[in-house]
Amino acid sequence: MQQLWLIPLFPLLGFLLNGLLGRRLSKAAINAVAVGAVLASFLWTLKVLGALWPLEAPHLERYFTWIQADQVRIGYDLALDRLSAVMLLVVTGVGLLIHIYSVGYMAQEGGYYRFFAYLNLFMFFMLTLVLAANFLLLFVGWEGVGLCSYLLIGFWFLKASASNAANKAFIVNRVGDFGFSLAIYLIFANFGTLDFARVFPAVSRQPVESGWGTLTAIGLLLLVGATGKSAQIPLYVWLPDAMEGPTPVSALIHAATMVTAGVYMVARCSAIYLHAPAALEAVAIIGLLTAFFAATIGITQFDIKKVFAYSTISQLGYMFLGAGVGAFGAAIFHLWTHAFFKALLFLGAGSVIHALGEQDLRRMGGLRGKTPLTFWTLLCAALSISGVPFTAGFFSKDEILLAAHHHAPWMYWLGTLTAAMTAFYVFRAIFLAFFGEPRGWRHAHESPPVMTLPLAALAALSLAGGYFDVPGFLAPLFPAAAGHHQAGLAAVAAGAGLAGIALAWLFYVARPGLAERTAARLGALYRLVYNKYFVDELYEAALLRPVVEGSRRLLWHKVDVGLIDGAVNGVGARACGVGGVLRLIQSGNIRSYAAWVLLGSLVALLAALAGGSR
Amino acid sequence: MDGLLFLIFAAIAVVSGLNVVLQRQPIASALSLVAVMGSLAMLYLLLGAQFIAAVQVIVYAGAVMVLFVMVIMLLNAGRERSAGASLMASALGVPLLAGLAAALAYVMLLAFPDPRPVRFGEFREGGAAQVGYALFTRYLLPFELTSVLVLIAILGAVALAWREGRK
Amino acid sequence: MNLLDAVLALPLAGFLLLLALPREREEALRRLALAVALSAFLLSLGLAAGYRTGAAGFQFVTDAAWISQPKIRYHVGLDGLSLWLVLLTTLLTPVGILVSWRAVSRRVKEFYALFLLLEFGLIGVFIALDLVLFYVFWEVSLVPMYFLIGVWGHERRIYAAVKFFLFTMAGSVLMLAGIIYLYTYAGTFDYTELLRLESSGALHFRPTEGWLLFLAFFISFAIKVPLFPLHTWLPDAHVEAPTAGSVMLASVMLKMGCYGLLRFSLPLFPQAARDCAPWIVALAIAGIIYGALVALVQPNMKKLVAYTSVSHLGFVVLGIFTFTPLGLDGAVYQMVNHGISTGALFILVGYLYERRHSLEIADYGGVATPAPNLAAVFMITALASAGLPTLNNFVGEYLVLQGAAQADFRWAALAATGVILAAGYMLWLYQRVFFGAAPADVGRQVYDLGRREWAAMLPLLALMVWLGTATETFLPAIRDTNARILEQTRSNVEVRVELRRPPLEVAR
Amino acid sequence: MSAAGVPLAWYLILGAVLFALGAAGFLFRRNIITMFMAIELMLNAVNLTFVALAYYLGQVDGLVLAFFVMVVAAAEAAVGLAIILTVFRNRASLGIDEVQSLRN
Amino acid sequence: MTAAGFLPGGVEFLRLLPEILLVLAGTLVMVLEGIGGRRRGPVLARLSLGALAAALAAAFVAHRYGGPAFSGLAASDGFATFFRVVVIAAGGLVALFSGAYLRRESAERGEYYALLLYSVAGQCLMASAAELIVLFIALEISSIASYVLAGYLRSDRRANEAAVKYFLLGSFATAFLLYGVALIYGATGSTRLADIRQALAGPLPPPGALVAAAAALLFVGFAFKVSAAPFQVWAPDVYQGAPAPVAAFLSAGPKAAAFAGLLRVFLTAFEPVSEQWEGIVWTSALATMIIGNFAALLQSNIKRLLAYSSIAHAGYVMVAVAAHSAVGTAAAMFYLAAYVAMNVGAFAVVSYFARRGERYVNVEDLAGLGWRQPAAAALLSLFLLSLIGVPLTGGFFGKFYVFKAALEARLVWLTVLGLLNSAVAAYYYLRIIVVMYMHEPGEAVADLPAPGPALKATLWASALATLALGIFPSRVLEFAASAAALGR
Repeated sequence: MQQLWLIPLFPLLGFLLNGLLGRRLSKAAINAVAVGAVLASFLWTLKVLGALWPLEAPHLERYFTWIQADQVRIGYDLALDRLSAVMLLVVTGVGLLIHIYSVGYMAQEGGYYRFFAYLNLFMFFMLTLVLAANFLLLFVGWEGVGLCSYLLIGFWFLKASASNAANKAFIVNRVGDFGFSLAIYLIFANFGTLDFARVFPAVSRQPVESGWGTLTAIGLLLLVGATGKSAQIPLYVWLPDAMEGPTPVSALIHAATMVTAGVYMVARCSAIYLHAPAALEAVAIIGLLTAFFAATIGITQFDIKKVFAYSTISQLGYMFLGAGVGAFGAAIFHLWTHAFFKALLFLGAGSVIHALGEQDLRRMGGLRGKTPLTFWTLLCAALSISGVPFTAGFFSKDEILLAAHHHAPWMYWLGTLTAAMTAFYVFRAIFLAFFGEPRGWRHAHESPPVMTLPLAALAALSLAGGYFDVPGFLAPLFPAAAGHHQAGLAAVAAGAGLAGIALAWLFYVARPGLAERTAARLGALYRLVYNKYFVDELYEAALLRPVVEGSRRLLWHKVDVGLIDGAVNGVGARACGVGGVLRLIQSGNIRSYAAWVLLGSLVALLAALAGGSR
Repeated sequence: MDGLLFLIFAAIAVVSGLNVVLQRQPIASALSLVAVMGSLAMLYLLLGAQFIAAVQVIVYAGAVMVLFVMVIMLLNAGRERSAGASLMASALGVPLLAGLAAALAYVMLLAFPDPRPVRFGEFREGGAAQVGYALFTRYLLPFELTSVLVLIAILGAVALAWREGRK
Repeated sequence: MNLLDAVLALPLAGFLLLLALPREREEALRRLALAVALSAFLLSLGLAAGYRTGAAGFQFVTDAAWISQPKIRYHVGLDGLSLWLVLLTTLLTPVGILVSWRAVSRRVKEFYALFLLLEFGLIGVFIALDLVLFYVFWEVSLVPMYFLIGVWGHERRIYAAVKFFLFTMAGSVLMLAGIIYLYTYAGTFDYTELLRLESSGALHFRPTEGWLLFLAFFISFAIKVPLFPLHTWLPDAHVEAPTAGSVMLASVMLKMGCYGLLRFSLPLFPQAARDCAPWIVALAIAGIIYGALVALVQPNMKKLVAYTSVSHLGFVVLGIFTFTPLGLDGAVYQMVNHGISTGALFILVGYLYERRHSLEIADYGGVATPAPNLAAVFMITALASAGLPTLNNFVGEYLVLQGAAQADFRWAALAATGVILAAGYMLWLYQRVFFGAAPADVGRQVYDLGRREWAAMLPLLALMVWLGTATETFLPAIRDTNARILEQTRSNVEVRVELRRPPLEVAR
Repeated sequence: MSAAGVPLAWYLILGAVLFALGAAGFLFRRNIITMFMAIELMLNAVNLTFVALAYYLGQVDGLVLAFFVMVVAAAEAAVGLAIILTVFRNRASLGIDEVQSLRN
Repeated sequence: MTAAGFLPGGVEFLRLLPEILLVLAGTLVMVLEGIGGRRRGPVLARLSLGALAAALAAAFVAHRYGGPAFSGLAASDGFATFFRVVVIAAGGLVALFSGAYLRRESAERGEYYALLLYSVAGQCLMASAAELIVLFIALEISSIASYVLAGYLRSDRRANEAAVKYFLLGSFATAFLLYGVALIYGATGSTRLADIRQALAGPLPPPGALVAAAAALLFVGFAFKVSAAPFQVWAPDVYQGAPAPVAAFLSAGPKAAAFAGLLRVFLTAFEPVSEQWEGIVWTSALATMIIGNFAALLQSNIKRLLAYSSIAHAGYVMVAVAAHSAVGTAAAMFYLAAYVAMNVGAFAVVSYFARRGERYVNVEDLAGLGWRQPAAAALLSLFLLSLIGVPLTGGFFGKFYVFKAALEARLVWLTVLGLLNSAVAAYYYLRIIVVMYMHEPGEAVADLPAPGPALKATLWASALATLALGIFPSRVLEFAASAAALGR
């Protein structure tokens, strides 16, 4: 027993402490509790890993039964294998840094204790998700992180936009969870268990499904869940809006950890996908499309956080592509590196926003001198995400693209193009923010060290993080990603990244104004992309409004009030009507009464003569 | 002979019965009712029920009808005015009555097909002696009850007709 | 006179006692009512403690002669099905009394008297083991609720009360006919006796007869549940009822219907039940989705919650008619869950009403600012009823849907959409009431939770978490009772569609 | 004196006819007293039936019954007329159609 | 044969003791009325109450010495005892709360009580009659007395009208009854129920048409008295016009007694030819329930409403008759007992509430009664709930037993329709409760004096009976069941 349960427990305690007593605690105390909790679970994680190293076989710990479904036990069971180990490090490590950063970032905010309570709660659920040893517990974490993301996106609940974004996030995720839960039911119905340790062996004993089959169905349903949590087509729409939340939240939840849960889940279920090629293909295609599509939008955005949000979507697409082409190790590898540079990007952006109180790139510019530390760290992240050789991003992206090429060359090419665009829009953001002349801001100041230190740490990781060979580490879990190293392809990909950077330089530093002209020239196309292909509007018109209006006009007014109640009241009215008719008998006139008596007796007489008529 | 008598008195009975119904003048109805009763008394005789026939004339035609006539006079009930009408009665009345009469008559024919004529004097139990004996033996209870009944009738009549003014 | 009789008798005694007391001493009346309700609750805890899971048959049984011919007996007992419902009742009664402490200011005596009478009837319904006795309690519980709605309700209370009474009455007379007709067959009203006859095959109806009997019971239960499309009395009743009334109505009374289905419809008419199952499931699923969609667009908080009940109880009925162990367990568990979380919702809505004197969502907004605790509690409750894992409803819904998936995957697929919508209406409601900037008058009128209000809510919150995480406290009793019920439904029924065994069953 | 009489059924049919006539009077007359007399007519018809049946059965009982009917009729007459009297006092009319204030 | 064989022995007088007592008491009251001075009303009231109590006791004595009386024209058996108790109790309750009403109308005179006692005597006799002509005369005694009672307030136009309608239609229906007696006499040569039964069951049965016609006509006569459709027409007008206590009386005693007669005649004499009349009863039962309940839905006058309700209840009892079985008879008996208790109670409240000249007889006038006179309102609610058929009240078990009997006779549809009817009925009874508790007090309750002791006694007595029959019905039902085996 390694007491894995302590890892999620610390943040939970942090949550309870801050959540229940927070209002009475001092800022310092709150910080101590929140950061301390995460630090504790980080350290405990290291301790456990140290103890279990090299973690050849998964380490399972059963605690107690949660739900006994008929004969099947669904327990609070935690498991640790190399996959979850990687995730643990990301979550606790990056989480720790971001907690520290937040201390500075949120210093001036109201509801301080609430923020950290939520953040801890998130850590708890995220760690549960990662350590869960069965699907239902995984689902608990899955929903839990969704809840925290909801709470944190809506942290500034006085702003309508914030609470809207929060609702959107939760509900869209629910759509994904719908698929996920169905998958769970299907798994249970077919394998009679939800324990990973029992399901996956059972699966791998199945023949590979050529066409449509249960495993494929499960795979696709899981994918639906994944697209929700990891913001893939068609359910990505919530993530850009999620930027309403405080920036550390965007960094932790909507870049580094939660949104990668989908990728983690797909990787976790690799056994299923490998036996359902159709589903796996779907993963790849959705990933690739998302990557490309989001990148195009990223190019046109001006809100710095929105840019990075679309970039996140795009990068997650990369990971799905990786997983989809069978390179699960590469996907997780990219998850790993992405966690560093994307967290860094956001935190950097946060630092900029903190400095200016401004998110619009068009009103920044020339910050390089004012906030040098932020600038340099951001630059590292940008280089890494652009896949500039020997940065972390380079290695992970390279792995994926190679696997993609081996799977289907066109995927490689499209991926590469995306890489170029990625480099372009990231550096576009960098140049717009830090180069050129100040556009509209008076004074800016560098962030306090409590914020810059995490930046530095992350910068180091996003440069060097690639030298930890995640794929190799995960090799025992996944079949070796096919395709040996091809320098050519790698070079092309790297070139694409550099080209993107160069282009960005041309547009936003060398020839300012060229961007506007190009945009003008592109006209309709540009407007289409700038408006995110009107997808939100489409959903609004095609799904939301019909449901709401339909429910109000048709179901409530017509069916409920009109039809059903109408029928009921109709019966009532009819009864009274009958009563009204019957009252007419009572005319008060004796002779008509006599006529009734006569009528009755005659009828009775005849009936009796007829010999009893029933 | 008594067949003829039957026909005559039956005819009288029916005609004056009709008259009871048709007259708009209560007093006229009353008198024709007396006629009905008289003829019925004759038919009772034909059936050998002397005692009943006597009572019919004395009590019924005599006492009861006199009471009626007296009240009619007392309240000088004139020709009835037709205020309002009962659709029910006027519409259904005739067919209903016809139906009733027909049904009952049919039952009688069905139940008593025996063609043997009724002969005067065949039935000798109808004398006062026999009736009286039955009354005071087998039918003692109802006979006693009738006394209560009459008592109630008197009481009721008093209770209703009494005028406070006369106290 | 065992513990169970005591639990039943206590409220009745309290009722009579209250009637005897003078109406002027209102505080004393309240205290007395609370005391009675609490002691009943404590006694009922004894039931939970003394209940032996796995022991066959009913426990705490009393079987005393009542009426000689036809033999109608005072026969009461407890099993895993009734146990938690009884506790639910005894728990929510004191809660309801606390909630009405200030809310009910006029005709206090009558209110609390009727409230205890209601508890008496409800407990009786759940423990009666004689069909006539059951019917008696069924109707007895109807009357006080009718008065609670009609006298202490809001504007359209009379319409609502009468509608409520007539709907239930229309159903229950059919049930009465069914009960008597059954008697003309079996020659007994005794439930256990009937079960014995049924499983020994002594009760064989002609098909149509079986169906009609089943329907006679089913309709009255379906109205009470309420099953779509017989639900329209519910929104009116809820909107007009006083808070405590809504709580008892939603949390306990609606369970009477579900309870009846499990207790009578399934075991006594297994064949007909199985034959009708697809249709009933269709209605249940329709109710789940329909209720959720209509709830989505309600401008009135109570109505919204009422429609969510329609949706949630659809899950219960669905679970029952999957004829799978999971489905039944989930259904029973969901009864309790719904009792807790929806009851809590009504209480919270009641709190809001006491502050703002409006149930219209439009009259609120930004409440979170002046009343953070209220907001937090409401959030937890809303999440519970939206089926968030680690909170109670999730477990029930999971089991129900899992059971449905075992019976027919399409059922689960359709029903699960209700879970999405649940998040929709709950969060949307929450956003409109609590988020945003508080209008001036809201800020002025709305204050945070008081001590008594906390006292009423805390046990419910605790239970939400408890039911959501430590299910093994409650499930075992439910499980083996349901196992028996299912056993009963299999007895001499040729099961047309045997449950689909996993086609890929590998883990042998 | 022994000429062929008529079958018993004729007496009974006569009774039926008179009964119907009485009913007719009750139905068509508008004067309360006349209506009452119509009832008396019906009772007479019944009596005729009783007597005829007594003859048919050769029992005296039928006659006794007829006798009781008469007594009852007399009693009814007394009360009935008293009631009519009160009505007349309050309404100064015997028109039955005026007596329908009680109605829906 | 000598007269000696016919002279009744002492025990035979015992068997008719209740009737005898009542008649004597009635006469005594009448005489005292003549001689007594002022303030004699209450005295006479107490006297008649005492007489009724004595008669109640006498009923049990008569039961103790059960057996035929007066050459088998009457019989004191369990059936008779049951109904004697019911009608005497009904009369007692009415006599109990009439006083206040009559004093208010300044019309408390001996005649009232005398007539009441006579009427009750007649009803008792109806229950014990074993021969048609006795039954007929008993019926007349009860009826004529009640005609007069209906018009007792002679200066009141509504009362007059009620009386004249009741009287004319009553005697009209009586004529049919008599005709029926005549026919069955002609068919079987006897008017004794036992003989008739033998003749009908015997080897050479009389002409079917004649028997059928007789059954039909007799049914008409009784159906009129119990106000079963389509002969219910008189009831609403008469109940509305008659003084409230009298209306209460009419809805209770005569109805119960008429049912006693109906049951006795049809389940002893005509049992052998049941197939010839059960259809009629079935139809009439259904029609009665429907007309009663549905017509009541729209009533605003509470007396009229209760009249329709009493019609509907006649329908329920008729269902039990349609079952024509011992169980059905027992059910009908029980139902009538419960019905009398709750209905008299309800009318008692009405008569208390109506005030002088029956100013307040509309449902709306009761507004707020629940909070001005809680006790009275609560008891009225109890009676109404019992009329609806809510458990733990006599009304519930009444319905329960009736429909149980019906189902055992496989009258499924009649049962279902009947039960649905009772659901409809709930509506108009609830309306009264709604007005009492859920409407704000109106001017009608403003100056309402508290109920007097006599009224209180009546209400509590009826309430206790209603509850007793609803909670511990066994004893009564067992008795009814043992008494129900008619003609066997």
